[in-house]
Order: sequence, then C-alpha cells, then structure tokens
Amino acid sequence: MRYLPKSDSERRAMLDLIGVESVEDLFAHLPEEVRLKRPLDLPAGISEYEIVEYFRARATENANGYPCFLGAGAYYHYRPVLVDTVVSRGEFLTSYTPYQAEISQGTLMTIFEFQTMICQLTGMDVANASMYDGSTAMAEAAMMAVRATGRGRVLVARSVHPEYRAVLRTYSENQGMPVEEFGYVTAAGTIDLEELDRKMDDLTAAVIVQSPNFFGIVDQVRAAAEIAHRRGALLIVVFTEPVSLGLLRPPAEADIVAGELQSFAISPSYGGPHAGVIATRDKYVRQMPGRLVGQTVDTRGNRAFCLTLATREQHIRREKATSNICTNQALLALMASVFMTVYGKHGLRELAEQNLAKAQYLVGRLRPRFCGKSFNEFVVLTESKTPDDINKALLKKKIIGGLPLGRFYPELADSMLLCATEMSRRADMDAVAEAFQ
Amino acid sequence: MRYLPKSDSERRAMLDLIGVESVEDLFAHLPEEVRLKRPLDLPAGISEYEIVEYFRARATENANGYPCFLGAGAYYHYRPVLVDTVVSRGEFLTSYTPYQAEISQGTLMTIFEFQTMICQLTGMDVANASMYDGSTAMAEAAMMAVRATGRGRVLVARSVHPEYRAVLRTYSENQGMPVEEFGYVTAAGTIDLEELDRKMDDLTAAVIVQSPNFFGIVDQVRAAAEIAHRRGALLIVVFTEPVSLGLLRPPAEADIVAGELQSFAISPSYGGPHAGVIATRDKYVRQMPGRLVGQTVDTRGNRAFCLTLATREQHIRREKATSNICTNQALLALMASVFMTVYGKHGLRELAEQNLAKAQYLVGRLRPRFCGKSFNEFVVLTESKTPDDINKALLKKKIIGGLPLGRFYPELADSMLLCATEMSRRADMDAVAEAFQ
Amino acid sequence: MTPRVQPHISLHEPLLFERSSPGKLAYQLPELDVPAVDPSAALGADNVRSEIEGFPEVSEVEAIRHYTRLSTWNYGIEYGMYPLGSCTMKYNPRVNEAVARLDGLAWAHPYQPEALAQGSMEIMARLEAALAEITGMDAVTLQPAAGAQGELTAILMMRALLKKRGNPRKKILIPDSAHGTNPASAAIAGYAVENIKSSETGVLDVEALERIVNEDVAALMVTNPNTLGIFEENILRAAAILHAKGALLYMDGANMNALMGVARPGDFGVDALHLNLHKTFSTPHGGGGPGAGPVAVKKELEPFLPLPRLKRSGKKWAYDYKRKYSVGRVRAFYGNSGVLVRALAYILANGGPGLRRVTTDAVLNANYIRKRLEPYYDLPYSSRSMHEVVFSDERQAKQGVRTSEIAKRLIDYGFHPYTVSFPLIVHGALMIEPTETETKHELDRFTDAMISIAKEVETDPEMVKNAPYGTRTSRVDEVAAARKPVLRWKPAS
Amino acid sequence: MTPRVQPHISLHEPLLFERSSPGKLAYQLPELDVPAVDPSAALGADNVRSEIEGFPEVSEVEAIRHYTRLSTWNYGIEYGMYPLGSCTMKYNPRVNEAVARLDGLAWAHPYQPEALAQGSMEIMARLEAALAEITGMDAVTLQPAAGAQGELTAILMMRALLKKRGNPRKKILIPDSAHGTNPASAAIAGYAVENIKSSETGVLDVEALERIVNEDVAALMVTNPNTLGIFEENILRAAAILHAKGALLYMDGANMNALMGVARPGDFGVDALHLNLHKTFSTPHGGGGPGAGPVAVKKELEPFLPLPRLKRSGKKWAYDYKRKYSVGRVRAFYGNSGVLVRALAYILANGGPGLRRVTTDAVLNANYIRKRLEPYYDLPYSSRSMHEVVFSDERQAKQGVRTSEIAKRLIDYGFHPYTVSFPLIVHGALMIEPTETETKHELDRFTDAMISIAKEVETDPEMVKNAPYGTRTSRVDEVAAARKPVLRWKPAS
Ligand SMILES: Cc1ncc(COP(=O)(O)O)c(C=O)c1O
Ligand SMILES: Cc1ncc(COP(=O)(O)O)c(C=O)c1O
Repeated sequence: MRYLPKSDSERRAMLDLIGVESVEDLFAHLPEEVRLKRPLDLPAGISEYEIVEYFRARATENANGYPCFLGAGAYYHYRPVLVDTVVSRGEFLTSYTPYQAEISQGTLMTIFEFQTMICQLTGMDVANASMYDGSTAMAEAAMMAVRATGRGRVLVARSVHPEYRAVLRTYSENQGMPVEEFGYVTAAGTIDLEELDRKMDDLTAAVIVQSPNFFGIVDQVRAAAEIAHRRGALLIVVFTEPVSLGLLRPPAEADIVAGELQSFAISPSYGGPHAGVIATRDKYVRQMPGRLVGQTVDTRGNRAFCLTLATREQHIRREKATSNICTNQALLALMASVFMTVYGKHGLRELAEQNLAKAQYLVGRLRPRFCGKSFNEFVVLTESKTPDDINKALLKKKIIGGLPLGRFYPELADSMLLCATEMSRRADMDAVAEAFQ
Repeated sequence: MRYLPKSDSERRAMLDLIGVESVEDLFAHLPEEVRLKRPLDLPAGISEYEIVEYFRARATENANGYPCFLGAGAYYHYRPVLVDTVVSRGEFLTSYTPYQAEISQGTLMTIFEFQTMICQLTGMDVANASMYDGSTAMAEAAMMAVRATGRGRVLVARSVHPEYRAVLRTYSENQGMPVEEFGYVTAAGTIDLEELDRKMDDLTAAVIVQSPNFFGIVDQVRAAAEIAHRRGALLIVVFTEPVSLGLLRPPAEADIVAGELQSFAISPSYGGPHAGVIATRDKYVRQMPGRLVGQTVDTRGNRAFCLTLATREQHIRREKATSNICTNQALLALMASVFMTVYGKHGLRELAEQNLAKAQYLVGRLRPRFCGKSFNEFVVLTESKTPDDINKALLKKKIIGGLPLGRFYPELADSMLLCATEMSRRADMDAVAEAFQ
Repeated sequence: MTPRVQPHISLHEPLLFERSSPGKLAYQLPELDVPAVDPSAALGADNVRSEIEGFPEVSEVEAIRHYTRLSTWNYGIEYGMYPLGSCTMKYNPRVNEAVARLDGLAWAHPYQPEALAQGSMEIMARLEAALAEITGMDAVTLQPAAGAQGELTAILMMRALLKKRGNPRKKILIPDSAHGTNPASAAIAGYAVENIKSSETGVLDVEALERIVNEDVAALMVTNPNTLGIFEENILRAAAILHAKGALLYMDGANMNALMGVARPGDFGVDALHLNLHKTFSTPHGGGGPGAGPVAVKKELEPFLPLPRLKRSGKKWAYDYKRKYSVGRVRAFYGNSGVLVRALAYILANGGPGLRRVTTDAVLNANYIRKRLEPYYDLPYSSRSMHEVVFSDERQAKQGVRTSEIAKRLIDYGFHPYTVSFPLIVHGALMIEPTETETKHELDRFTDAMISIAKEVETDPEMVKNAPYGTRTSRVDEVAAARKPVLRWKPAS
Repeated sequence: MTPRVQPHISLHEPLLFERSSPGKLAYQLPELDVPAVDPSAALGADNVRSEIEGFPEVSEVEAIRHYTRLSTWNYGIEYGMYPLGSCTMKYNPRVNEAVARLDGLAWAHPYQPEALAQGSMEIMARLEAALAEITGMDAVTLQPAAGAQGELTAILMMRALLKKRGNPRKKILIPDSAHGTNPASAAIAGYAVENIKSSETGVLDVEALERIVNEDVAALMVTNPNTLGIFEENILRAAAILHAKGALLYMDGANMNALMGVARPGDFGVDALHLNLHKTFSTPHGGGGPGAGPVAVKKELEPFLPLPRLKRSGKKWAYDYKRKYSVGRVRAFYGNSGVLVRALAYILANGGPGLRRVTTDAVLNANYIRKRLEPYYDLPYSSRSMHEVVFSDERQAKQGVRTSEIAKRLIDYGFHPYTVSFPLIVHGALMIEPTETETKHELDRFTDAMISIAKEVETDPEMVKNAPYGTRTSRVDEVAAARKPVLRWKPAS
C-alpha cells in the first residue's frame, strides 16, 4: 500500500525488537469475542488514477458550470487563486492546532490577523479563531449570552436563516433555554419591532437578528438593539453574507456578532466545510467559545503569538467549558484571511458595490416581495407561475434559479429568494427575468 | 495594478530620493526619435476572474476529455498528484538556475538525483540536467558527436521522429555537418542495416537510431552500434517514450542517448514545455551540452551539490561553448524525477507492462503494417478506408484516433500510427477497432 | 572570525496591517456589465459605512510573500513525524485534495436541485455505508462538523431514545481518562457528568461501574482504545451492565485507527460512536480544522438521526426531512462535504485489506516506540499498547524537567512534540502516537532523539528546560499572553 | 547553559537512493482490463531488461517529504527579493499557473485535429499579435524554447535572408558586454564572431562600428538596454550604419522589461529580436527553466520564420507548412505552449497601460538602488541606468573581498544574491536588477543590507569572506566539484 512506508523486512526487524512473532501477536490480548473474524466487506484498494476517475464521474453527476442564482447562506464569489496557493502549502494544510507555539507561529500569526480583520469588519473588540459554521456560531452565541446574562430565554427573528434557527432549537433544547420566534413585517421584510417589543421580558438573555436577513434585507439592527438593551438583554447580530460588510455599517450596537464566512473564498462545497465566527465586546471575552490567539513575547523579547484564555475551553474546564468545540475550521478561516488580504480595504467595498449593482439590476426587472432595502439577495413574487415552474424553465436553459420559499415559509409559497453576485452575468440575469414573464 | 507593490506616495518618496521630478525624467535621456509617442495598442488590464474565464473558454475550444490514441512523441500517461504538489511549491517553481549553491541545494540535489535516475534508466554513465526537448537533444547529441570524433557527417534513420530529423537539419545546416538518412526495412519497420552499412564511411561522426522508433518498434540498437563502431562513429540512440525503458534493455551500446521525458508526468500541453535529456559515457562528458550538477562538500565537510564543469558552457566559453543552451527545462525534469520516484523500480516496470498489454490488445484487433516488435505504439494498415475516414468516424464518437502517416511518409499513406497506454480503456480500444471494420 | 549572522528578512515578516500602505491593491474586479448603483441611495445613507478602518492594503506579491513566509514558521506532516497523541497525525494523501477541488464537487450549492446533486449525494451515501461496515453499526450520519459535535449529536439522540422510552435520565458517566470534549458535550445535552476512576491497569473499572449504574444513568462514554492507548478489555461486560439497566454505551471513536478491520464497536456492544475523519481517515488538520465527526448508531437509534437523511428514491438519491423522531439539525446543510470527499477517497485507496494494514502498522509503530523508550521513560501503565503509548515524566521530573520541556527540546531535534499533559490521569504525561505513516527510519530518529534528551536531562537539565533553540521563536511566554490578553492588532496610538 | 542545538531532521534528508528499501511502493496501477502479456514473448527475451538497478523504492509519504524538505533548502521569488541582474526575477502570478493547468490546455495533444485545437491556436495567435505590438515588429514566431534558441532562430533567418540576397556573409559583431548565448548562438549558425569593445560610457562605440562594418558582416547583435543597464543611445545610428552596408541589426530582447510602452525596437531600426517570456513576461524560472524565446521580425524576414506558421483559414486557425523560404523547424511541435499561456495571461492582466507601468516601476526601482548604494560601491559606468545597475567591487577588493563573497554574505541578510561577475567588461561586477515587483520596504531592506556589508568589509573582511553562516549548507567547494566530478549517485561498494 502506497501510504504505508514500510517494507516487510522493516516490519520484521521491528517485530523482532518488540519481541513478538507476528503483528497479530500485538492484538492477542483483545478478547476473542470482540475480534472481527472476517475481512471488512469493502473492495480492495484502488489506484490514485481510479480515485480521480471515480470522483470526476461523481462531479459530472452534479450541476457543472451552470449559472446559479441561489444564495440563502452559501454564495458564489470569485475565489482569488492566491487562496488556494496559500492553503495548499503543507505547512498550513497538514499542521495541527497550534498548541506548540514555538513551532506554529505561522498558523498563530495568521489567526491573530484573522481575529483583527473580523473585528475591523464587524466593529467588535474581539473575535475568535472560528466556529464550525454560521449556524453553530449563532447557537453558541445564544449560549454565550445566556452565560453572560444569567438569563435563559432567547428571542430569534423569523427572518433569520431557517436552518440556523433549526440548529438553535437543537442546541437549546436541553439547556433550559427556551427559544421563541418573532416575525417580520409583511411589507418591508424587516423584523417586526412591535412583536419583538411585546415578546421581550426580563428573562430574555438575547435577541437574535440577522442582517442582511434571510430575505436579503438590511434589517433593523439599531432598533432591535434598543429594545433588547432596554430590557437588559444582549443583541446578537447574525450575518450569512460577509461581503455585505464591505458596504454596510458594522453592527456596532450588537453585543455579539455571529456569522458565516463562506463568501470569503470558501467554495460552497455542497454545504461545507465553511467557517463560522463569533465576535464580541471585550467584556464578554471570557464567555466566548472557541480558540483565541493572543500576542505575547518569547524569551528573547521578540513578538510571538500563542493560544490563550484556554481556561474557557473543554480541555481545561471539561463540563464547565464555554463550549465543547475543539477542532474548528482553521484552514477555512485562513482562506477567508487570504481573501480579505487580497481584496483589502478598497476591494471589499468595490466587491460589495458590484454585488449591489448586480442584484439591483436583476430585482429591477422583477417584482420584489418586500420593500425593505436589500443587498445581493431579495425575494420576488413569481406572479402567475409557481417558483418550481420558473426554476424548471431555467434549468432547461442550464441556469439554476432561486430558492422557492414555501419550504421554509408557507406564507411565501408564491415567492422565491434570488441572489446575484459579482459573478452573475447580465445575459443570465436577463434570462432569469424572462423566465418570470 | 495588483502586481505592482507600490503606492503613489512610495513612488513619490523614491523619486525624491533619486532627485527627479517624475518617473518620466528617468527616461528623459532616451533619444526623442526612439520614444513611443502613443499608448500600446493593447486593451486595458483585466481582472484575474476574467483571465480565468478567458482561458477556460479557450480550453473548451480544444478537445476535452476525448480518449486519444495519438502518440508520436507525446504520450498520455497518468500524472500522480504528487508531481503537481511538488512543483507548485514556490521554492521550486520560482527559483532561478542554481548558480548560488548555498541557497539552492533543493534544486541542486533534485537535479543530481535526476541525473542518477536517467543513468540508471539508460545504462549511461552521466546525464545532463535537461535539454529543451527530445528533438533539440538529438540535434545537440549529433553536434556533440561531431566534436567528440572530429568528423562531420551524420547518418540518421528515417524511422526517427520526422520532426526530430527536421530539427537536426535546421541545426546542422550551417555547421559543415552533412546529414544523410537511411531507410527502414519495409517488412519489419526496423532500420535497414544494409543501407546503413552501405552509407557508412570514415567521415561519419554518428549514426542516429530511435528505439522504440517512430513506428513504435524496438529497433536494432546492437546491430547499429556494431556498424557504427566498426567505422569509428558514435551511436546515438534516441527515445521519445521513456516508459519503454521500464521494460526494454537499456541502450547500453550507445555512446550517446538523447531522449524526451514528456511521458514522465509532463502534460502534453499542446507540444511543450517538455524535457529533453542527453546521457553519455564518462569519456564524453566534456563534450556534453547543458548543465551538470556535481557532488562536493561545504566548508563544514558536509555533502553539498553545485553546478559544475561550466567551462563547457556559453557563459564561460561563449562562441566555443558546447552549446548555446542557457535556460533549460529544469522544472519539467523535476516533474520527471517525482514521477520516477513515485513509480520507482517496480512501478515503472509494471507501467511498461500495462502499456504493452494495452497496445497488444489493440494491435491484436487490427492489421499491423510491420512485423517488428512494438511497445505501446504501432502502425496499422487502414485497409479499404483512408486514415482520415477512420479518424473522422472516431471523432463522431468523441474519440481521437491515430496519426495518419502519409504526411511524413508518403509510402505509408495507407497507414496510421496508434498508441495505447495504461490510460486507454478497453471499450475505447474496441471502438477504435470497430472503426477499422 | 565571528559569524554575526543577520536574521533572514522572512524572520521579520510584520503583521499585514504593519505592511499596509494606502493605495496598494492586490485585486481587480471586472468592469460592471450593469449600471453602477449609488450605495446610499440603494441601502439608505445611514446603513452605509465609510471605510473598513485598518483593513489591509497590500499588493499581490506582498500577500503571497506574507503567507509564504509565515508558512515557513510552521511544521507540518509533510516535514516529518508529528507524534501528537490522540490526534492521529497521519500522512494526508494529496490526491484527496485534488478530488475535493473538482469543480463539480467544490462548487456545488447545497440547495441546488437534488437531480443535479446526485454525485455529491452518492459520495455521502457510499461513505455512510463504508463507515457502517468499518464500525459494525447500522446507520451513520455525516452531519457533525467535528468529533465534539458528533458526541453532542449522539448524546442528543440517546437522550431522545431514552425519553421516548419514558425517561431521559440525568447523568452520563465518563472515565477520568476521557477527552475534555466528552464532558463538555454531555453538559450541552443537559446531562450531569459523573467521572469514574480508571483501574490500576488503566482501563474501565467495571466493578465500580456496576456499583454506579442505575436508572439515573443515561450512558457511559468510553474511548476505546482509551486515551492511554489501552484496549478496554472489559468492554463487553460494561455494555452488559449498562444495557441491563437500560443505559447506553457510547464510544468516542477518536482512536479508531487502532481497530480497523480488527474489531468493530458494533460487535462489542456499542450503541453509538463518533469518528474523527480528520484523524483515522486522513483528512488534513489545517492548523486546527476542518474536521468531520460522523456518528454511527445501532438500529434502535436510527430514528433519531439528524435531519435530513439520504434515502433512495427509485434510481436517485433524495433527502428525507419527514422523520418525526429526529433530533433535528446540528448544523446548516448536510455536513462538511469537502471533508467527506477526502475521507471516502482515503477509504477507496486503502480498501478493506488496506485499512486493516493501517491499523496493524499503527499498532506496530506504537509498540516499537514503547519498546525503545521504556528503558528511559517511566511507563505508568504497563498494559499492552495499541496505537499510542503514554509515558510519564516521573524520572525526568527528579531533575526538575517536565514533560512540556522535553516536548520543546524535541523541536530542536526536528520533530513536532508529542501531546503534553493528557490524559489527565497520568501526571506529566508524554502521549505519543506515531500513526502508521512513519517509516522505521523516522521512528529510529525520533526514539534516538528521545533517548538523547533523556540523557541531556541527566547531564544538563537547565539546558533542556530552556529549549527550543533552533526555532525562529524561542520559548513563548504563555502566562503573559493570558494575563493581559492582546487579541487583535491596533494601530500604534 | 549551552544550547547544543541538534540539527533538524530535514537538514539531513538523504538522497532518494539512500532512503530506498526493497518492497516499498509509492504507486498503484489499476487492474488491467485486457489480458496481461508476457514481455519476453512480446518484445523478444533479449530486448527485456531484468531490473532498473538502483532505481528508487520509497513510499508516498517519503516521496513527498523528500521533495518538501529539499524545497526548504531553496530560495524563491515568493520568499523575497531575488535581484539577479539580467534575469528579471519578477513575481510570477499564480493565476498563470492555474490557467496553464486547465485540462483542455494542459492535456491537448500537439497532433490533435486543428478543429479541436482552436483554443490553443487562438492563444498563440493572440500572443503573437501582442508581442508584435509591444516590440513594434511585423511578425512573431513562438517556437523557440528559450532566449538562446530564439537567438539561433533569428540568426538562421537573417542568414537565410542574406543568402537569398546573394551572400550569407561571414561574421556577426557582438559587443563585449553581451551575454554568452549571443556568440554561442552565432557559432551554431555558422558565423564567426567579432567582439566590439564598448565605449567609455558603456555603450556601443558607433565610430568603431562604422569602421568595422563591411560586406562580410551579417549582423550586429546588440542588447538594449545593454547588460550594464544602459540604453544604447546610438541605436538609430548603428542601424543606419548596418543597413547602409546591407547588414542587419539584431537585438537581444532579454532586457525588454526596461522598454515596454516606452520605446519599441521596431521603431529604432531593429530587424529581429528575441524576447524571454520567462523574464519580461513573468513565467516562472522553475530552478532553470522552462522558458520561451519568441522571435519578432520585420516584414523582410517573415518568409524565413520557422515552420509551421499559424494562418487564418476562414473562421478557423490552421497551420501553414508550405513556406519555401522557412529556415525549417527549431524544435518539435509548436513551442513551449504552456509557457505561452502564462505569458499571455500576464499581458492580459497588465494590459497596455499596465505594461508601461511595469517598465517605469522597474526603472524606478533600479535607480533607487543606484542612488542608495552609490556612496558605498564603485559605479564603473555613470550613464543613466534603466532597469538594472552594475557596480564593481573595486573598493571592497582593496580589503580582499570580491563580488562573489559579498554575494554570499547577502544570503545571511535574507536575500538572494545579485548576478556575480557579469557583464565581463566590469571587473568584479555586482549586477543588480530589482524588477518592478519589489516593494519600497524590500528595497530599503536590501540596500540597508548592502550598506551594512560594505561596512563589514571595512571592519571585518575575513568574516565576509567566509559567508554565508545562516544557511544549511555553508560555502560550497566548487573547485573540488569540477576537479573530480561526481555526477551521479552510486551505491557504496
Ligand atoms: C479522544 C478524543 N475525543 C474527542 C476529540 C474531539 O474531536 P474534535 O476535535 O474533532 O472535536 C478528540 C480530539 O482531539 C480526541 O482526541
Ligand atoms: C542578456 C541575455 N541574453 C540572452 C539570454 C539567454 O536566454 P535563455 O536563458 O532564455 O536562453 C539571457 C539569459 O540569461 C540574458 O540575460
């Protein structure tokens, strides 16, 4: 086997030194009953060439190269070549969590830069090294708010990504952390502030709002903050489309920001691996889940970095830890870092502007469902046709349309969520518009 | 511009230090008449995304993923992923010729290993660090033989790759180095030993034979050596398909071996860059063109490597150099090295055996033109159809057939050169056979 | 003659922000093919930010040099042995990277129509089946993003099952040798954690277990082989004890590298387990992640698996969202699909016989190290080792040298350290897991280094205590980092 | 406390052959889908070899570690400044690598039908047109594999033209500052070489030229800017002199990085020139190659371009092999197509205005270095510098320190050395070409290092003479290597 670097004579020499006859002797102490008496029912190993052929065949069973107007938490943005160049370096790709600082400064410094850039983007004081994804980041942010406030209840907007809310329910279920939802204004597609206000109470730990929200609309972060803070709750702002932060005011009124960075050079990869992140105010840092890198010095007095505040974490605090997270999404966070580096201050803004322009072009040719201001996603009415009909018609043209919303919002069964990014071509957008006629 | 790492304020500071007003002043000394008075007539620079799109579009205008039975000096072999992993490392990719040994030991050691593996494969004593390709390697080998023997005439077999012979003519033209050809035996497809013997004289510097020859046939190296050596000429053996050396006796009777290594993990790339190589006997090393790496020690007594015997080369000897070659094909030679490492002693043999088996399967279903023993290429008669008809029929099935030989050998207008490698699938070979029916 | 070596420029690579200069660009966007839009008009003026203060401004060449230079301060599997215990730092085949990047897979959107996602779905289905066979379990979910999330998922499922049976129960038993994620996951699922002490031979104390298990106990979480690298020989009895009381047996499968083709959790009473694809199944750690933590369960637990489930519908794969007992979602979409591709590629490459060979070579390597180092390092538990071996620093501590210092000294010998101070039940643990992908040569060099350090500890403990010496960064002050945390760069004010 | 640093294991990576052990494999082939064949039967027993003696036998992990470890002993553009004069070591954009690897391009066979090669042909046609515009010439061949082969190709064409005019003539004039490939190429084309001395200001001595040029002279080969980095201000007069005598003007375009968008050889009398795509047009050097050396010519020379030529045939590209005056082929197939893809990607990225900016920044950088180092190093020619600057070691030589030693010391400061001892007309040359892709910061660090070395030479010349100190390999004994060449590994006997 090509991955096994030993010849039989080497194995023999090792067994001799150990003092056993055969490799089976190393397993002789396993109780007879637990031993597998037959070979695994898996075919023999195949060559690298066949592996490549196998996955190539699978890849062609997926849509390939179709223009796609899906967003809803996973976005198509151009990935600069540099990103892959960097993460393909074995030094980043094949290293472990940087526990041993002296031999991991590369990873540590890139995480420190990541944390910094996330703070710059979100207006927060401190950011962690990554979470599994946006959905778990949101759930963990809620748990963090519960710890920080000593309260239990969580109010989440229905305009938050439905799958994120599902994850929140799963996580909260057994934690004495009741989750309630509040709606959106039918006309604007923004959160229903009145309902929120009504549902607020002094047991509420956090209010969760997404912006741009699941409908693509820039939501009422300031107003939500006011309501939440008035009752001593924290405001958690969620984002699924970080490109929006190139243009949108950072959610500076939030106490915790939880988001998904897939847009930053992470391929959609059929849903993962992506990269979540949590950012917050300094005062809540000890409640924060996930790894943190801090700056320090080495014995020569040179700047150095290391993992820090580990007493929050499971390997030290076990059942009292802020989270059970151990392995995170470091390499994806690095991809996001390289992306932020490549686009930089001007690029991220211009990128956001292009997304906005593309989406405005497309929405301008359709009938928007909501009147709220949208970034690169928006909900449209499908008029006389059903969303599925429109998508079918588009598929015939090898275009993947939008997300029919009935699945998540029965009241929006006549609507579809569309996303346009800098990669959306005008001709394809025209074809989409045509399919609505 | 993203490739230019200076901000305008930095440019200003630099101009100030230099003491000029503007960057134009740095060109003020150019005579007015030579200056270009207009912008270059080239469109403005485009984004990385557009560059990728442009080349993707071009790539789809080529054949994509068609099974292909062309060989004739460029072969389809599976490229292990490791090869690209290694050559994508900036340390190998972006370094220059290793003039500065202390900071180039990586490149130097890999070349030393390359030279060694080429010797092991060919049975020669010494090999150089690469030539442009097989064709120029052959031409340079001829010039080398001329230097080594003090004679001028070169005899080359017609069964040598026609384009290699064309290059030889171009190179020899003005060097007082008459090139003559000798034919092949019509039945066997091997060199016509009688004609060779007849054409030999005491002014002949070298006899050039390819094996497997252009028709894919294992040629008469030993007999050619005997004839050449009897008259004091050198024998140059050429190969275009190094995979054959996994199985074939090395051309140990040759004085010089010149070959093409494209088969060793170098993509066909529409004809280049590939990698030529020259190997020879110790006694001719000072006549050899191209770079050579030698083993030595550093001041601490540790093994080290450096470029050596540079007095053969143009930068030292100028018009008296053994060749004008400077930049060679180092990165491709490294690819070949990684390929040889991955396949190794057993793998190269098994690979050759598979090539043989595939070719035998295909030729077994067709009518071979020659009775000589062939490796993975062979010439077949197209019977009642023309080669072009057969290829057209195959193209309809999205298969690229063989090379019609009439273009290079008018007497073989009814024949086609086919190649099968380990990548040729049985079903596709069956389709090829069918097209001949 | 004094060398006076000047530091290499790449040893002084500053932070990105320190390298920035206004106006430098590393990007260019295509010209817009639609009309430009005024952001303030479209979004509302007070929704638009002015600029991203402090955000980097560098050129492309600076970007690539920055990250390339930083990369050289790291150590990876491709440099050499990385014997971090419990981490299974094996070679990460590069072909896995190549296939995960195929356009059709990497650029598949999670919501693209099922008919146009059959390739990705088939990959997941095939991986589920392979993992079920390897573990001897009945059903597998690939959704969890890492081992810890796998644990949580499984505990939620066990809870749901117990609840359906009438009583979700109150606590989960966890051996004191367990990984920290086990208790942390149990807590999120709303369970109290009760630690159980390991026996003198380093395994589960079944007598104690028998005493403890009652109707309050939901499950035992056991790692097998455990974190001492010892096979839990009483696992069948433990299962019987638990099952007799209506409790469940959960296995932390992080150490599955010791068992493939040799023994299957499903055959020794395990009801649920998670796997770490980023350990046993060779996906790269990427400096901390991503991973994937599939959970394999017995039939009984199947109804509770997270949503959605893959199901066959005619000749196609489809998603089943209508499963009323499901614990719900543990994350958005279907899992870390890109990691799953890599894991399947690894399984295909090895095949059944190959996976067994992986295990036997992994165990061979660990035992070789144990044999070579036993004369020099204290072995607190002498039970047979499987895929890893845990020493303690007892002898070296007499000279004042602790495991963490030996670890740093190992860096000077060209190796990444082993795992330090885990498992907690070994005072001053040196936890060494070579994996199967180390050559005999590398193992010899590694053990030579360890022996040499043991001797250095005798002759010059102070020297060892101040290691490493050969790295760009000398010993890092972690205490200072935590005392006054600096967690982001800020412009000098 | 003595550190006693032990060498990193990767500093001792042995040769592959020393790492081999019988039976280790890094490959697997698919099962044959056709009957196996007995090689002896198929090929004849005496045509079949027994084994490839000494060939490597390693596993995949050893292979990748071997090359990864070795790579870390190199220095590349992505590490930092690489100021090799005459080599134009600029940043090699990574997007070029990505596009050259697109399946449809990388896996195109040179003999696939023209109808199925239109993409590759279009790329070549577009590149030809762009290079013609940049150089101001009429036609371009992309066939030559590198600069030297470009020179040879062009000289053969000039010879063919002159021959057609009645007399191929006997010699080629070459300034003493020229690169070694110039005379070597002329010799292969059958010409005698006559060197002409440069003037005191480091340029062509046109008076001398006027005296020398006669009916025997086929051409003058001039590099512009020349290898001193100086623009040949009399180029127009030189052209006139040559043309008046029926001779031709050839330009070595290796230094085209100094002229793009500023001046075009076609506008100052050049009849033919070659370009180095691996210099000016950013394709990576790969430790020595590959390159590409297109030749651009004026109308008159077009009939002589190598075979085949791209031609438009309806809406398609086709190859024209019927060109009776062609000098024939200089290599198999059409050129280093993969390199051509990269060069076109670079031209597209920069565009017309961008290329001019490349040139102006390159010249700015060189002049900045010149200004900063002039107080410390002797500048033998004070003419204005273009893209590179050449100092001499005259001052340092007084302390016994030569350019080659200063170069080695530069390594300790984290830089690749400049070009040493070229051009030959400068005794002890330090030839420095920064290119446009260096930041001001890097230039400052570089010049600081050079200044620091100049001071070290004053205070401690011996120390400088034994540099480098910071590398794995200390000063290499090149003399020993040449005295008793060991050019391959052999098993210890
Ligand atoms: C024994 C054990 N259990 C659980 C885990 C947690 O897995 P993950 O890091 O993937 O969440 C680890 C990983 O470090 C482990 O070693
Ligand atoms: C001035 C000059 N001319 C010619 C050449 C030869 O080019 P190549 O190495 O591509 O053959 C070089 C390259 O070193 C050069 O610097």
